[in-house]
Amino acid sequence: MSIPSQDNAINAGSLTRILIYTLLIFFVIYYLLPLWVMVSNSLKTLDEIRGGDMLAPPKDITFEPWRQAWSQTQIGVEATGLKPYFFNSIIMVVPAVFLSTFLGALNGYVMTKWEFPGVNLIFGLMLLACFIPFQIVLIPMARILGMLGLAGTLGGLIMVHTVYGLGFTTLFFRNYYAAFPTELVRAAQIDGASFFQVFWRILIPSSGPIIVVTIIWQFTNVWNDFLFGASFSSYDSTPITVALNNLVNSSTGVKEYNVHFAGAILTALPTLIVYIVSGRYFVRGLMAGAVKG
Amino acid sequence: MERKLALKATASALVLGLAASAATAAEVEVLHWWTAGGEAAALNVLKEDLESKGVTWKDMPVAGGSGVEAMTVLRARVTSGNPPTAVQMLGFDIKDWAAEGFLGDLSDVAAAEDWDSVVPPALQEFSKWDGKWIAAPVNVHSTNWMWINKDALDAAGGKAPETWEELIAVLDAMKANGITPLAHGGQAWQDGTVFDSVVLGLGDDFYKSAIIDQDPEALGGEQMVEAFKRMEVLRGYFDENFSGRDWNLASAMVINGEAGMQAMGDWAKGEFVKANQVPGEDFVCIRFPGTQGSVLFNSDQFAMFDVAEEQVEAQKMMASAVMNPDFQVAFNLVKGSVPARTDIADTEFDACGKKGMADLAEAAANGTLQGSMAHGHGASSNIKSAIFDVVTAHLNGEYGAEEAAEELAAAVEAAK
Amino acid sequence: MASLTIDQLTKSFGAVEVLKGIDLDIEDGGFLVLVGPSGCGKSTLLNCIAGLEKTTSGEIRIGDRNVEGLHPSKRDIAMVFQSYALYPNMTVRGNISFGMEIRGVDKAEQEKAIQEVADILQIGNLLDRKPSQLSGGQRQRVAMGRALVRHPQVFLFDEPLSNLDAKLRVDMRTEIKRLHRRMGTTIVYVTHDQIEALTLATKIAVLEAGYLQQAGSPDEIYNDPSNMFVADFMGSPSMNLIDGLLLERDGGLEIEIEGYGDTKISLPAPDTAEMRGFVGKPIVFGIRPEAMTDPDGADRTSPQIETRDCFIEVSQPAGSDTFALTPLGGKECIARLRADARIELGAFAPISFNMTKAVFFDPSTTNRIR
Amino acid sequence: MRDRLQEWVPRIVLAPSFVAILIFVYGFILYTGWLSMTNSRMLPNNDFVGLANYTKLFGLKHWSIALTNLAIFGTLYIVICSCLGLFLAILLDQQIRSEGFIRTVYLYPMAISFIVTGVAWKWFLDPGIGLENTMHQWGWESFQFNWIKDREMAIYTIVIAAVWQSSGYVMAMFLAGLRGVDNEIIKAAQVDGASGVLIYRRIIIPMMRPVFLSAFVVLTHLAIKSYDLVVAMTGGGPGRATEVPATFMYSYTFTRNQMGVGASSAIIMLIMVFSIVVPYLYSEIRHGEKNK
Repeated sequence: MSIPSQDNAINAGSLTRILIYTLLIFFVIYYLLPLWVMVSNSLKTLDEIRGGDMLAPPKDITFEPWRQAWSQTQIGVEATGLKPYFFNSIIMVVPAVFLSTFLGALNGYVMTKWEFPGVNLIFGLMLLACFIPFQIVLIPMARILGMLGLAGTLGGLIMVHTVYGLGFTTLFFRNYYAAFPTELVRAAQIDGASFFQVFWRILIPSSGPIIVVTIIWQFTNVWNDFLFGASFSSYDSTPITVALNNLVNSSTGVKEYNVHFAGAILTALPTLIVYIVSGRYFVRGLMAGAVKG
Repeated sequence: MERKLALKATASALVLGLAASAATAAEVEVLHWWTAGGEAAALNVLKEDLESKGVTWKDMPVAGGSGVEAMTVLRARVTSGNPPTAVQMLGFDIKDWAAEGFLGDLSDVAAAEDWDSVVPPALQEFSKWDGKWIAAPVNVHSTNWMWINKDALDAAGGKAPETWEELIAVLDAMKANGITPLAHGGQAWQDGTVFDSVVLGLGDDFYKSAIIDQDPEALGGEQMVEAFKRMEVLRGYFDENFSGRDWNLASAMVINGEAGMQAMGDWAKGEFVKANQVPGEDFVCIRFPGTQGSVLFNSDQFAMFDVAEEQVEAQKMMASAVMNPDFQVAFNLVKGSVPARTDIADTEFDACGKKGMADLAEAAANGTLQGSMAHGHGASSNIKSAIFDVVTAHLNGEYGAEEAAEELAAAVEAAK
Repeated sequence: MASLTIDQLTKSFGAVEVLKGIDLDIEDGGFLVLVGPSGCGKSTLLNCIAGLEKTTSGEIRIGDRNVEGLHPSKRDIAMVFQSYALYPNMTVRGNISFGMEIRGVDKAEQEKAIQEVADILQIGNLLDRKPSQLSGGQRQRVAMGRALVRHPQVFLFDEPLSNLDAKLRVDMRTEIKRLHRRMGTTIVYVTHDQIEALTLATKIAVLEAGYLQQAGSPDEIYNDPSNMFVADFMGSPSMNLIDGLLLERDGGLEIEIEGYGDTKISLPAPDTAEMRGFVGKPIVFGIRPEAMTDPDGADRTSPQIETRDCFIEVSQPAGSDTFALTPLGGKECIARLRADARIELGAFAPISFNMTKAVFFDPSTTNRIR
Repeated sequence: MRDRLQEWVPRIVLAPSFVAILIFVYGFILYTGWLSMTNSRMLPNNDFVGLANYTKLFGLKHWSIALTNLAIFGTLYIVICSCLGLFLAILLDQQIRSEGFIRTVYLYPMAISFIVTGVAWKWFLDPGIGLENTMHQWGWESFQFNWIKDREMAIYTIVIAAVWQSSGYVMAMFLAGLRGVDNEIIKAAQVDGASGVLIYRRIIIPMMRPVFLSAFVVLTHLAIKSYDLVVAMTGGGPGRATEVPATFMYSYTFTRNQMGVGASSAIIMLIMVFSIVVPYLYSEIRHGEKNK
């Protein structure tokens, strides 16, 4: 957890450095290309897209597709744009991310600081859960949600995302807390702190980096999920990915690519912002535990 | 069986519970995949009609793969005991759900409005189960159409082809003129759409025995080999980049003259109209050569699920509204399809629309109206998928014609 | 303040038994040091006392209260950890007051208590810093402050000085001793450093492999070890344990030891009934380096000084003393000479053995022969 | 009394997560296992047919194509992502100016769903409108890049896009690993006269072992869930050249009304995944035990 130092760099001649920069820039282009395609085409008119070069920048920049995608385009019977679905997603993602992160932290805490026989087996089982393909849980999950009376509700959707996020959040926190000095927990116990006081007062305040990693991971996964969103949401809780799919994948009808791309970027915006804003802490967080397997 | 009963029990218990909490408002929840653009706007007509009658419309659009995603969602909804009121469905899916016992009964509305006499029997095949009406048909799409760029056609002789041989002649001429003769998108359902037409071109009876009845001898026989050979011939007129292309991009190729023609259902018209093209002047619509007088159809219907007592009234109002001639006209004008009712005047429709309605009425009368396999009206979805597998594999060069016919017979047998 | 009694304590981790029936007590106000090599179970024992580990069987009493099953915070103890275990997210003040906060002590009283320990430990100027801004010694003081502020019946220290450099360690040792004087609280202190044990303790318990080897005052432990392990472990340089043969000669007992080359030396041995049982058998003769001196440096108050010529191989001047290595019983033995004793390397020199300090062990059991 | 309760608190805290996982993961796996031995078609039923679905499954050409594709895709994806991730991390670790910017650029694809980028990739790879077309317009007439239309090569385009999506994440993991390497070790090696390349090859990369393992877990997880990617880019085509087990399972379960076969394919897939992952997890957990 020490401050990252960058002294690993190998001293090299200027020729090598030019080569390094060339390679880095090449990959910058590789990673940015699809984004460029989306952004530039979202600013073109439909005619220009039909007629022209996909990689070329727009000739006359128009923001109309963005306006359309956000608030005007037809999604289902209503011409509301993506706006209402955007907020649906927010309402779903925030509690799901919070809950799964919180539970992951508690699990990690128990698994490293309050071990009891069988705890490693439980951890193994939870970790394996990361690898289950979501398609197979669809039907049984639907039944359980029905039995719980959560079918088609926001609560149901939040529960599903929380459950299937637990494997990774637990993994992250367990690895992080494994490196957290146990003596601190003991000291707090002697000070009279209870199980939860130790957790809140001692562990959580020191968990910043790993919380960032977990939130990024969970936020990305939950926000981008389509399968659960489509299957378990209802008319008033449809997440934005489902709406975007409705916009982009409608089988018949004219395809307004510029609106599609604008909608796609709008959909991706929150996750992009999360990455850009917390990118710095992300590597630090990974350093602090998540990469330790 | 027991399980299903239990499922239905939970389902109705839940619906009852939900209904109790919102007993005052009549509402319908509609699952469909008309999710964007004009067709979604057209559906809004229905919504507004119902809302004017005090029925709330809860919209559940799920796009993707002509209803594939929507059917997945439907399974989840039904399994969770929370089925939507009405679901957009195609042909055999309706039968499958009816067979599982999840659909409701519209017979009294149907009787009151005499649906039996205005809906063609070929459609009724899918709208009724066990003598009861279970679904309200919205439209009839016809899939054996050919869309031709007028300029390209003129350059290739000017006469619209009516037989296979004439078609080949025109395609050759277009090729000689330096354009892609046939625009096609290599997706399974598009391959299937062309295959449907080719099979139909070899005779209505052959289509019936091979596709509808799935007679192994027809599936693996001489004529099927011929059908696959024709597919190979057509394949020779595609451009190199056909695979994976969306159908509307293929239409665009015809619209801007890159390609000569496209074999596609009547929904393609929307693309032409949207590009300010006029039927007869800028483009020509004909039946797939060799299938004149026959119509392959698919029909979007709203299948009505077995919902709680309180919802039934609203459900019936919706069914009635769907069958309302005004809605049928308004919706189908946008969609490019023709009304499911045959008693509607064609005055508001354009040339292609009028032709479509006339063809439909004629085919219905002559018994040459058959369900399109590629669009779920020729065979149940497992058989459809099996046929797609072979057709697509063959079109992409995995099999020769003889081999493909054998495979087809075997695959259909395996999927049954 | 209270005494501490440990009765037949055992502790197992799964199938591994790490404490095997420990009986130990320390009187009220005493300073008990648990010492032993790493892995001997001393830290586990401390954790059991603290209640951080569950005991497998046996009893721990603080005062006359059986603390079995009690939560650490209810045992009326305080603990200072090897790594100090300062809460990194709290200031020094927060670290000290955390326990009081949990117990719901009111603000004014907390502040008073903080000031009090800050004065005692001279950390008043550090109260608003975070642990990461402190030096090792300062962290050590804060950790002690956090313990002091509780006014517990028993202080527990888990190798508190091992992370400090040599000079600081000596200073803090003095400081702890001073604190103990001043507070008079019972202390249990774990260390692997025998000098710490000898300087601080009123009672030392030497552990090895889960067994209590010996418990007693520093003087007893040092001068009267009950087995070869204790003799060897305590003291630096450690006691010379020399193989010899016990013989009866002229009615008295004598131990015969091989010296340099073919030479042998003999030293008188106490004539007790137990010793007589070993006549003619190998025996281990234990003598501390400071009891092997140059004749001028020998303890004149001792009634029994025996001087023998020993071969000096190496000498190591160490300021106040000079250590000389001489082969005895097949091993290099250390003699502690005066700094200005003149010795010649590679030659025989007279060495005086203070036989009142000599101890004898049975090599087969390693136990003391008295 | 309260102290006894305190002892149970950890178990009670862990219980909800454990129970949830037990039901929603392992319960569902068992349920799927049962389904795979029934004649379930559109909806689940209890019509027991033994192993018939498995026999059928392995008779399907589709399935063998899907398995072959997963093997190709999974191997290339995991290997390329790991190598590229490590390579980029090493480059970025050379005190690069504007490292923050470059890192974000490398990392952002992970943030975006394939429903979003699939279209862009599809366009980009399409010879008619994408890279090939652009190159032709720029005057490089002989340029050819039509893999996505080629039955032999299409699966590799999936790899390209998949690598694009996740290699940045792997890069971040390796970067974190590199930053964690003790400088003194590197200094010691430099004093020993080792060259830069040699230091990386012999000292630093071997120290990245735990990162390789973490990357392996994340990448395996992503490779199995490669459903969106394939659907968005090729829909399994051309023909069925890019069918993978995830798309196979989905189509048999939900669109072909052969839920029994779909379930059996899911079980086979799980067996394959678990047989790769379990030994690794086991060794990791055991390893962790020893280090305590």
